[in-house]
Amino acid sequence: MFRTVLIANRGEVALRIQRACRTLGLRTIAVHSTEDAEAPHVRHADAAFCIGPAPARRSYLDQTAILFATEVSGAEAIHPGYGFLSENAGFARRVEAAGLTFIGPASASIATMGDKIAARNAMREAGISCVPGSDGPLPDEAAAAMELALRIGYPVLIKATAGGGGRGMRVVAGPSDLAPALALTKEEARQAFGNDAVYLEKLLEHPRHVEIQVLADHHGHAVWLGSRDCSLQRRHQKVLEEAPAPGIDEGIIAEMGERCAAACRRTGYRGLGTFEFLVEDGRFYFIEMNTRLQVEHCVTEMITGIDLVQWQIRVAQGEKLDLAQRDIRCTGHAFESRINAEHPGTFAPSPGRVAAWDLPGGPGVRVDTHVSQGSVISRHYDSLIAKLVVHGSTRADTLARLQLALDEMRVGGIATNLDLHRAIVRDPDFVAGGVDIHHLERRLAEGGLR
Amino acid sequence: MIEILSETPLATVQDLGRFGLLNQGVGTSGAMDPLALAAGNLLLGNEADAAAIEVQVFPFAVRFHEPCAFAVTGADCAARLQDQPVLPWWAGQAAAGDSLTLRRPEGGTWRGSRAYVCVAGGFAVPPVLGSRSTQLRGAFGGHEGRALRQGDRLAAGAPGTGNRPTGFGLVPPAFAMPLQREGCTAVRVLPAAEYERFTKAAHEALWSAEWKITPHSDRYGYRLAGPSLRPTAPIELRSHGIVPGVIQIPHGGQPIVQMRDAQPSGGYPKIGTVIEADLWRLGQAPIGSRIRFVACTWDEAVAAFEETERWAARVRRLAALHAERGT
Amino acid sequence: MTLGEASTSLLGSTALLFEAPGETDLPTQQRIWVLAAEAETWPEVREAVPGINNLMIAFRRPPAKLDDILERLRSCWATVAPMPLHGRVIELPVTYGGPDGPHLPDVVAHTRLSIDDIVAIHSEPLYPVYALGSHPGYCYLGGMDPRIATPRRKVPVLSIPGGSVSIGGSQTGVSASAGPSGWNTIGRTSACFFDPVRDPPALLRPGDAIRFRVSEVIR
Amino acid sequence: MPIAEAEQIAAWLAGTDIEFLELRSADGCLTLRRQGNDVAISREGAPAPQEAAREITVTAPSVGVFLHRHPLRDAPLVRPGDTVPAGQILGLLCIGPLLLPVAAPRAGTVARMWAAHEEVVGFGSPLVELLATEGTGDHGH
Repeated sequence: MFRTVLIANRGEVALRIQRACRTLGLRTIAVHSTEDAEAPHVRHADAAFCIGPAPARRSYLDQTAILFATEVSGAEAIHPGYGFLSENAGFARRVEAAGLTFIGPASASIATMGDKIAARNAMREAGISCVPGSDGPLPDEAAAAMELALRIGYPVLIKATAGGGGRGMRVVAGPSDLAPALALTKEEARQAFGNDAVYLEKLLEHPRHVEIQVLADHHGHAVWLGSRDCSLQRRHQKVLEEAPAPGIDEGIIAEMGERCAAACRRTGYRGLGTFEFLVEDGRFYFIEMNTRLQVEHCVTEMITGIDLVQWQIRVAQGEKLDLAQRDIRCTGHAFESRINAEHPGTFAPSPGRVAAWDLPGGPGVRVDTHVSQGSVISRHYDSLIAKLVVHGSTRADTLARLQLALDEMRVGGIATNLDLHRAIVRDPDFVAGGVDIHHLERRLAEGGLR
Repeated sequence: MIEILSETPLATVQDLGRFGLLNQGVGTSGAMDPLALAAGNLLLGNEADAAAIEVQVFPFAVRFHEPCAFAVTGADCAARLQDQPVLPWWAGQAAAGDSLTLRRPEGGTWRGSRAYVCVAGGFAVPPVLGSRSTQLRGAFGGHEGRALRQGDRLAAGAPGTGNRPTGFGLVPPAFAMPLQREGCTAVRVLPAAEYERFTKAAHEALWSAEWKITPHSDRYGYRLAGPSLRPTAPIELRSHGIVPGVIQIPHGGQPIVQMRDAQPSGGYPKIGTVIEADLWRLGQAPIGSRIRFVACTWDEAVAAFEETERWAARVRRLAALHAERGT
Repeated sequence: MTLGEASTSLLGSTALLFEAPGETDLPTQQRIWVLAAEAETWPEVREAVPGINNLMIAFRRPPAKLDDILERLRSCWATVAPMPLHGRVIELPVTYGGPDGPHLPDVVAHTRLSIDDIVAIHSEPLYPVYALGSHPGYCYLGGMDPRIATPRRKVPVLSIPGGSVSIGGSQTGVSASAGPSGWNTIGRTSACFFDPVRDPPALLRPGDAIRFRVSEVIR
Repeated sequence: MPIAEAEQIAAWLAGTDIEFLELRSADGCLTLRRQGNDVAISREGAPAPQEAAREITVTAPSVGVFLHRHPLRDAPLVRPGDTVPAGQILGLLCIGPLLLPVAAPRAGTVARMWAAHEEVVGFGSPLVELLATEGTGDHGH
């Protein structure tokens, strides 16, 4: 049992974790870069340590600096949040080796799920289907790849084993492009990840991104907490999420949810996790598992009424999950708009001082943010400045609340994507529900959503 | 190559000891302060049990004939590399021709009696029967099975400038894991077979007296001076295996604590045994200083053993973290 | 035959000592050797070291719970049969008395026997090697005639040479190398009892036997 | 500047009308003067120093507990007023069992200790104020 948690992160998620710790009576230790000396996660923590200069590589990503801060602060557990070191198996292993609690799964689980091929194999063993493709790294002979691609059917996707988040992928439309694309992707992967293993996958043409949230304890219990739809993406970055995923038969979701929970029990997974799927024509294809708290966890919290971060910490403390699957009821609908400091046309980050900051309110409105008037948005970190989360009884009601909330929100001094969100929530296809993962980019390419 | 410059006697090459040969009559040998030896090695990225020089008579000096990373741990002996001070429990980098000098340990906040000079890769003396420690009685192991002499030359396992940082150190375990009673170094003791055959007065004296470490104390054993401990009746024992830490009471009634070079068998009555986790405290207690014995339970002894293991693991982990980031 | 209960005691957190009941005799010692061989197969045991009528069990690390190992020792002792004797016999020529046997007069004084009687009694038996210990290659021998038993010296001698034949209490032994001793040195022999490059390094092992041949008596 | 380079410049100079050339850098001053067909090269140390001392705040390289003295020593590593060479250890940062040095980046005089003994500090915390004396090189002419 730990009493003091070091939060190895910044921004809204650091505040979110602090809140969860407080509700459990735990002490919080903040770490920060010189740039974040005045940040709210620093001000609100029980103790705070500056661990390095502004670049994340030398502060929030510096494992030595964070572990040194843990030593000096006497923290017994580390919460990595999302991003930064949250899915770094080596870091988790070091935390374990130090006799500390890593608030997340065991490092071995992170390592397995971080290896795309190992993850696919683990899922297949658990009865969860994956996108058709090579069931391992492609052999060096181009002929074998050609044969496989033909069997899967073009278009196909080449993916680096060590890649992720859209990095290390290439679409191949037909047989004549395969060999050069393969060579190029391998070379890129070797340079970017130091590992040139690639695999092949069928490219789904109109898939949706649907994910299942799971929560597992150390005692072999695991539950799933509904679905989320995160199809609205730009360059593989999620822009707006909702829960539950609209227009998918509840029975299918429940079946997938059960399989995900069963996979957790089977693999001894513990903590929060997300199984991400591509869904096309009612079929679920596993793509990857996120072994951490996710940005969009809030929409699940809204529909289930469960404090996910608090539970994540409680199971890390060894507590038994006293939630049975039948206790988990999803009510209503929830959306999350990720408000970023970025230029509307170019999507380039827009750092600077926040001159004006008016937040929306009203029933079912929740804003998770670390920003306030006068805050300075740093160019060193990601551009997320707020998560606008709304909850309502039906998708239509909730969407109306989201439209209103987005209209109420005012940010001055920096550019934001608020207008993009305002346009999205009025987009007829989005309003209808069930758009695919290419929808947003397609609309933007058409010059829509302006 | 590292050359011994001083004429000071009794410095030996030691590691953490030679185990598994008690039944061949071979005692364990090894560092009198195994924590200091392990710490010096871990500072340099060596295995914890790499061979080092144990220095117990000062001043002591060596010359590096090639660049080499080194560490000095144990007693604070105001080490100097050429004319530059080297902090206690510290790793440094020597250039070819540099001499390292250790002076007699003085007061300060903790007075030790033995210092360890560790080098990158450990001293490359040949292992004998699984260890590089010097077996003085058997005249094997270490450097030619004997104490070091002026002019001896020893090779470091990994000389050079390396890519591991030096110029950092450790908090000595005397501070990380202090154990004192009424101003004296204390060591925890488990009662041994003949404990009950001593008088009540002997029991009281054992736990309450200050025991002075007499000049007849060395790597073989510490002869202590204090109240006379008497058995209720004369005890004659058959020979049996013994280990470092056993407190024997010969006829005179003055305890002898077996240390690292102790023979592996004996027949004097045993009143208790200093637990393994506290032998380093005794190994550093200077002649003339006073110690106290503290009764402990098996569970406490196990916990103390694990505490020293955790300490060493923490040193290894943090030194590696620091080394990884570089300087 | 054994009388009474075996006893166990701690040697700190490093080892424990098992002491067999009864007098020192060869059958008991033969059972100790078997117990040692058995205990050495236990995972927490680094080494089992036979003594005279006893066995030291050195741990790899202090086991969290002792009860289990104590119980194993007791139950194993209850069932072990003596190890059959099939060792080698080594003959050692001894020069008794003189500068190499400085304590022979003390044995005379204690036993009130003549030097010749003592030498005759000492060189008569075949001494089984009961155990090794004290220093590299040193053997504790069983089978000494109790008539020449002499207590250990009150003040140990700082160094006796290798090959010294001595009596301590009811035991006799031969030192394998120079070193301190609390026993009474009565003579000297020469042999290489220990060589670190040999496997095993000690010349003798429990179950072997020694015969002392009188090569000279200096009165 | 290496001699070879100076000679190269001198060779170029010989083919010009330039009578006198002075090159100043942090390393010193190089003077090239035409003497008939030859070019004389002379060099001096760094330019005469500004005598004013420069304040340098030595900051923490890491999180840690700042120590003025080594745990085994009664005396602090340095005291205000001490003159220290570059590289001298001014204090230690204690991180669990580790002790990391806080060294003087250059020669100077210790003006004050910003952080107290055993104070917990973070990266960049001011620890020691040093009055660095510039131009400690030779002042010869």
